[in-house]
Amino acid sequence: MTHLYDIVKFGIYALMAFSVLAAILAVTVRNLFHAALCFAAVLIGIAGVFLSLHADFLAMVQILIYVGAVMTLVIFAIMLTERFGDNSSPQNNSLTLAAFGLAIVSLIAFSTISVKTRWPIQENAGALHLSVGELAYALLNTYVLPFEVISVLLITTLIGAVIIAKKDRVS
Amino acid sequence: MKSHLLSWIIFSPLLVALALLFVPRSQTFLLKWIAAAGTLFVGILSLIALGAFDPAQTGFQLVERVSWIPAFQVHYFVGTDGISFPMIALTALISFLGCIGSFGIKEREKEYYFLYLLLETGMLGSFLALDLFLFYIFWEVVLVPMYFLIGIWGGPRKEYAAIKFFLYTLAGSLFMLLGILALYFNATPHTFDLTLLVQNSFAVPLQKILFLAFFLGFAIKVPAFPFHTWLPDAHVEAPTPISVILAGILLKMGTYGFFRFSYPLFPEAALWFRPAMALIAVIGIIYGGFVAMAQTDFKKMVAYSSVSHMGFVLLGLAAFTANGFNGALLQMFTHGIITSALFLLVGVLYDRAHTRDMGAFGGLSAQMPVYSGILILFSLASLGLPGLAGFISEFLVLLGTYQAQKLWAGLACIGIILAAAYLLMMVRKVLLGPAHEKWAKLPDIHAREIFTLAPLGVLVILFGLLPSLILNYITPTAQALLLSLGGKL
Amino acid sequence: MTSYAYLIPVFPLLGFIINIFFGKFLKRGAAWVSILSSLASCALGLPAAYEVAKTGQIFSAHAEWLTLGRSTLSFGYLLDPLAATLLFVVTIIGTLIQIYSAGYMQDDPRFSRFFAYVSLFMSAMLTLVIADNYALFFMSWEVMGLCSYLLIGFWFEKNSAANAGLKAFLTTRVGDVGFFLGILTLFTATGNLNFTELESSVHAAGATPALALAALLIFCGTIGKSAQFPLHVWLPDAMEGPTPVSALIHAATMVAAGVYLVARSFALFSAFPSVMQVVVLIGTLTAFMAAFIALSATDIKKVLAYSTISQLGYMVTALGLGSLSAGTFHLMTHAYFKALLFLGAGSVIHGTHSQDIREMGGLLKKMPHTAWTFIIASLAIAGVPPLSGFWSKDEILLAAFDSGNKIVFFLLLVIAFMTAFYMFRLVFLTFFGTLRNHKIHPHESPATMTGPLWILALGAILVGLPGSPFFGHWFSNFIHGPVTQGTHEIHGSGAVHHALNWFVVGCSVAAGLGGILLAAVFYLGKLNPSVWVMRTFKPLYDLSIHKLWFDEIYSVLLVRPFLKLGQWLFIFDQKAVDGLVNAAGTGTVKSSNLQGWIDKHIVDGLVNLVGVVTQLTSATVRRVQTGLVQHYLLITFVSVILLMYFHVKP
Amino acid sequence: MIPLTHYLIFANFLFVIGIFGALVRRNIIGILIALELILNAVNVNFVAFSQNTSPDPATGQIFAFFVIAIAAAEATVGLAIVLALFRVRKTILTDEIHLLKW
Repeated sequence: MTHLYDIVKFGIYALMAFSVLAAILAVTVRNLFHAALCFAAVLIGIAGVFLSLHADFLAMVQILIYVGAVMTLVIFAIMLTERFGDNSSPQNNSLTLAAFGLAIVSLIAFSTISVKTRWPIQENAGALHLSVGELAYALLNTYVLPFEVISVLLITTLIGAVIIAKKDRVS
Repeated sequence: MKSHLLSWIIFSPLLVALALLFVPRSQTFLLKWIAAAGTLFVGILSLIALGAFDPAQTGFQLVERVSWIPAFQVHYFVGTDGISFPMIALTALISFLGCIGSFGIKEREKEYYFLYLLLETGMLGSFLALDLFLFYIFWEVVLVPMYFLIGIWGGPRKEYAAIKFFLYTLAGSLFMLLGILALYFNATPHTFDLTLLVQNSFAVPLQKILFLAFFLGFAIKVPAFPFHTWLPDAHVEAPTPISVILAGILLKMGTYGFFRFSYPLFPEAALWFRPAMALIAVIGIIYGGFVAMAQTDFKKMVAYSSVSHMGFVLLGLAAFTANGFNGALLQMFTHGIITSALFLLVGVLYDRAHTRDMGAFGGLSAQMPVYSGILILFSLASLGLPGLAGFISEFLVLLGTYQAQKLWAGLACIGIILAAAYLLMMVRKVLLGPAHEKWAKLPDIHAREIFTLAPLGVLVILFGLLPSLILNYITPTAQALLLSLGGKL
Repeated sequence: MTSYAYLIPVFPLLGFIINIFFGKFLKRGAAWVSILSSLASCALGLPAAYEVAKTGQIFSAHAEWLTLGRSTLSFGYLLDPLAATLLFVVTIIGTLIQIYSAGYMQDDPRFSRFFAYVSLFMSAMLTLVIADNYALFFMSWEVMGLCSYLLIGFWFEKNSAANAGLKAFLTTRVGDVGFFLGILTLFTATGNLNFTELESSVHAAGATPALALAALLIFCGTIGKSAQFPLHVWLPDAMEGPTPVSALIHAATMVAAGVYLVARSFALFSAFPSVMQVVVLIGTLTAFMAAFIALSATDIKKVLAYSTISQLGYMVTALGLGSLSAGTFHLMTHAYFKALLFLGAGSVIHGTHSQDIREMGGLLKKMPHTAWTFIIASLAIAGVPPLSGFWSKDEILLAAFDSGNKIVFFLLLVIAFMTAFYMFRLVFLTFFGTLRNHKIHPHESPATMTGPLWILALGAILVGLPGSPFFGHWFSNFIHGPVTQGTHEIHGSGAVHHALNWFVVGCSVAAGLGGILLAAVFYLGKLNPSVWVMRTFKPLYDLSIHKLWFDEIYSVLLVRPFLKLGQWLFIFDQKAVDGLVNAAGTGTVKSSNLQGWIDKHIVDGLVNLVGVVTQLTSATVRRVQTGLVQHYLLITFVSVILLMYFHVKP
Repeated sequence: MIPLTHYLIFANFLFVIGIFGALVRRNIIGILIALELILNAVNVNFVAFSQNTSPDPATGQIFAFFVIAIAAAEATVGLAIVLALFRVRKTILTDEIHLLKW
């Protein structure tokens, strides 16, 4: 069992590394289309991480919504603005160096905080299994108000996006 | 629906107004008919309320009372009685007819009908609110749509008229707000609830000050003599249906305020200010009549005639007799009907000829026989011909006044003669005399316009012949009010 | 029959409704609708009147109409001898005149509207006649006034007609307001408006000043409606209306309603001798003045109009003298012969298309029916026995004689003389001699017009008889029977008298015949002294021809000042009242401008100093605003990191 | 299992990369992708904390759901804006869109 356990553990770490790598590619690659594909890879990786946290349903949602819907949108947008998709002008601006420094500094800072802080870990941490039914119950009872607000938000978004993106009749 | 009937009445125009927002502005047909259906719905609701209303009972009926802002004892408190009920019926009727009359409006219909319905909610709310805070809110809600309705769809000097109307009435209502706040802090316990406030008896000097504060708010709305100058401007510049609403309903909010708030809350002060009220009323009656006589503009003449006729309401108030109160309340109703009709008629003529100068017309009776018949009918009603509604109310007011103070009644009678003079001079100039060739092609009044006028005509004749139909609703409350003020029947 | 009396005014009302809404489709049938409706009223009204006359009873019933505090106003009908008399007059004359109108108005484009108005008038007049209280009386009184207004201005294309209607309505309105106040006074004083209880309530209240005031104010109504001095000016102008209207409304019925009002309120009036004196004064003055003006009038209808005013003054005088029967009797006889006179005049106008008697002459041969009936009526009004006018006039003179007031008696005699004179001046100028304007081609009117003339002529001859000694003064007994039972007669003159006073009869006949004779001398013979008279009494003649300058005086003293006052007040309204409002507005703006100046130059000076410093600073600092989102993001993020650092560090 | 800290560090990486991307990308779509990365990092944190420190594992997951929903909304509107912008300005490069500068 130990063996299997280690393999799984290793797999998870590999997934994390893969995700981080893909993320780095997603923000550095010149071709935007490739960047989008890398981002999709990151999302799938994160879905795997969710699985490792026993959040099966969330992982499914992650893949369905993010990879399925949001990514499609992004790729469509890239195609519609084709001219800038893969041109030869630099994809990065003059802030690169400053941003890189800032990134390193904050990474160190956050990681230090993460490590140094004493988290109030639960007894049964990492072994909490949550059925979809329980999740649904929580969503439609305790959190029903935010849930509804979110639905209103989505409707609004839908209408708003249509109105913003449609061709202006006057001009 | 029965249990929240009054709330339905107040807010259904608002709901329809919100629904209008989802109708594309190009669908003018839909916009018009939805608005008309909305106002008609209020009319139907008020008919239902008529069934639920018990005229013999004097207290508030169909009451709804819900705590609204508990920290300040503000309640959503509505109810009706014999004072407000006729006004609700009037508002529902005039709003519906005005809405039909608005079909001629050709620009920015969506905003127009939205504001129109909002206005109706404000007016209905003002007549039904029994919590002073709520009342004040509805009172102010009326101002805003009115401002835009005059300012956007009005005549050449619409901006001036709209701003004048708005600032003038707002200034008045600010005093009223101060009065309301003073009432709140002087009442024990602190409350805005009218029924509770009435149980307080305030010190007489305080009553006098508060009466004055409320008086400014209400008298400007009426409008009583020195505060009336916004009226001709607003009327002349406003589009026809808005003039109708203004004269038919808005003015009554002022006198209604006296009946509902000033008198019950400050009985001693009301008695003390009685001569002053009567003076203002009599001056208004005579002065309005004289100035109306000098007008060449048809609409302005009707506007000044309102000043004169509303003077009778104030006179009835000042009389402090059952007949006076009865007459004043009835006059509010009949004047609403008659003047609305007159404004609609002015609009009919203006739509065709594009002028309101009475001197420019003449002999229209020959080619517009139906129009002139209707115009003569309402002119006669306005000048108080017996058998028509205007007479009964003036008769009651003058009878009540005569019982209280003969001189006032005698002076007010001059107003009756003047009314006959300016109205018949108008008929003479517009309808009679040799026909002008210029107007030879004017078509007679058409079906939609007749439709807006016919119910008013029927009511004018009906209430003229059988006044008890409406007096049965008014009298018990008017008598109860008089008794509660310490008067005798 | 009597229990259906309330239906009497309903038929003409139905006629009105049918004609006003469907008149367009009925065309000539409109006349039938009106005539049939008033025939129906006749059929109900005459038997009812007969019932009253036969039994001497009073029939009345009422229903509650309006509750006023503790008292109640009710609507109902009251059939007593007075009402029966008026019913007899109004239904018959009204029907005849409508038949006549069908011929007279034949070619009018607004034929149906005319009959609609007439029907409405009939309805109102009949309501007034049988009304049992002041409220209903006043309502129908005003509706009558409305019909009068509409019918005077019936040919509204003529400016004069339109103006006459306005004048009529406004003038009577002045009187009506007095009447209205009178009703209020009476109601406040006695709490009762019913005619049947009037007497008892007046007795109960006693002769208080309030009641005297009520009587005077009610009399104002009479002054307006019956065209008494000083509100008589509208009636001559009212002749602008179609002639049948003049006959019906402005001669026979409506104007007599004022007299009827006094008769109805007789219990109230007779309680106050001083009020009665006012009534006599006004009546006599009016009668004399109008007769004086009629002497010189040249318009055939104007002569008749002034004659009407004069005769109404006669009736009012009679009532003022305390003789209810004489006044009412004259009202009845006058209605017949004056309607006849007007219809005759209408026939003349119809036949000649002219109204100026100076253009006419010799019509006797061309229009025999018209001429003979006209002459009969003129004899009646002149008081030639045994025609109806003689009996009624004689009773009035007798009442004056019995009252002991010699001046009034003398004046009434003079008026009788003048009446005979001007009427026969009219007759002689119109029907005798030769035609003076040869452009006129007179012809006799159709039978629908001459028929009613003869029926009315019969009436003018006969209706006087019930009041004559041959029938034992039946009429006066009838009137006095139930109404004033137990009342004290003021001067005793109204009391039943069974003997003729031959002195009075002699005076009366002499005055009448004298007037006719003088007119014959002036206008029949070749000798024409009228020019001489005109020259000799020029001031008097001028006074008469200018109608005593009443219209001019009213115009200068009342109408124009009122209109001017209106205009002044309007200017005042705009300049002063509204000016104040606008001044408040501009004042606010002005003061804000001043504050604005101070603000700009003083307060702002300091601020500007600060501003300059700020500007310099910001000029450098604003460089941060690059407009690039990512720069802002960077700064934000760095700030967050720093914040966290400082927050976490301790 | 894997300790909480590791998940946090993983999330930190994603977050910092996202920040970096948002700062350096010239293309607005690139920035949007970077922002999505940041949101995902937050999601990882939510789920990890909820699994390890909260008595109720549902809360964190539900918040993650909400974040996903909002992220979707944000992406939709953002991309719509990009399209509109592109139509009007013919560019989606941030350094060419700087009307709001001094």
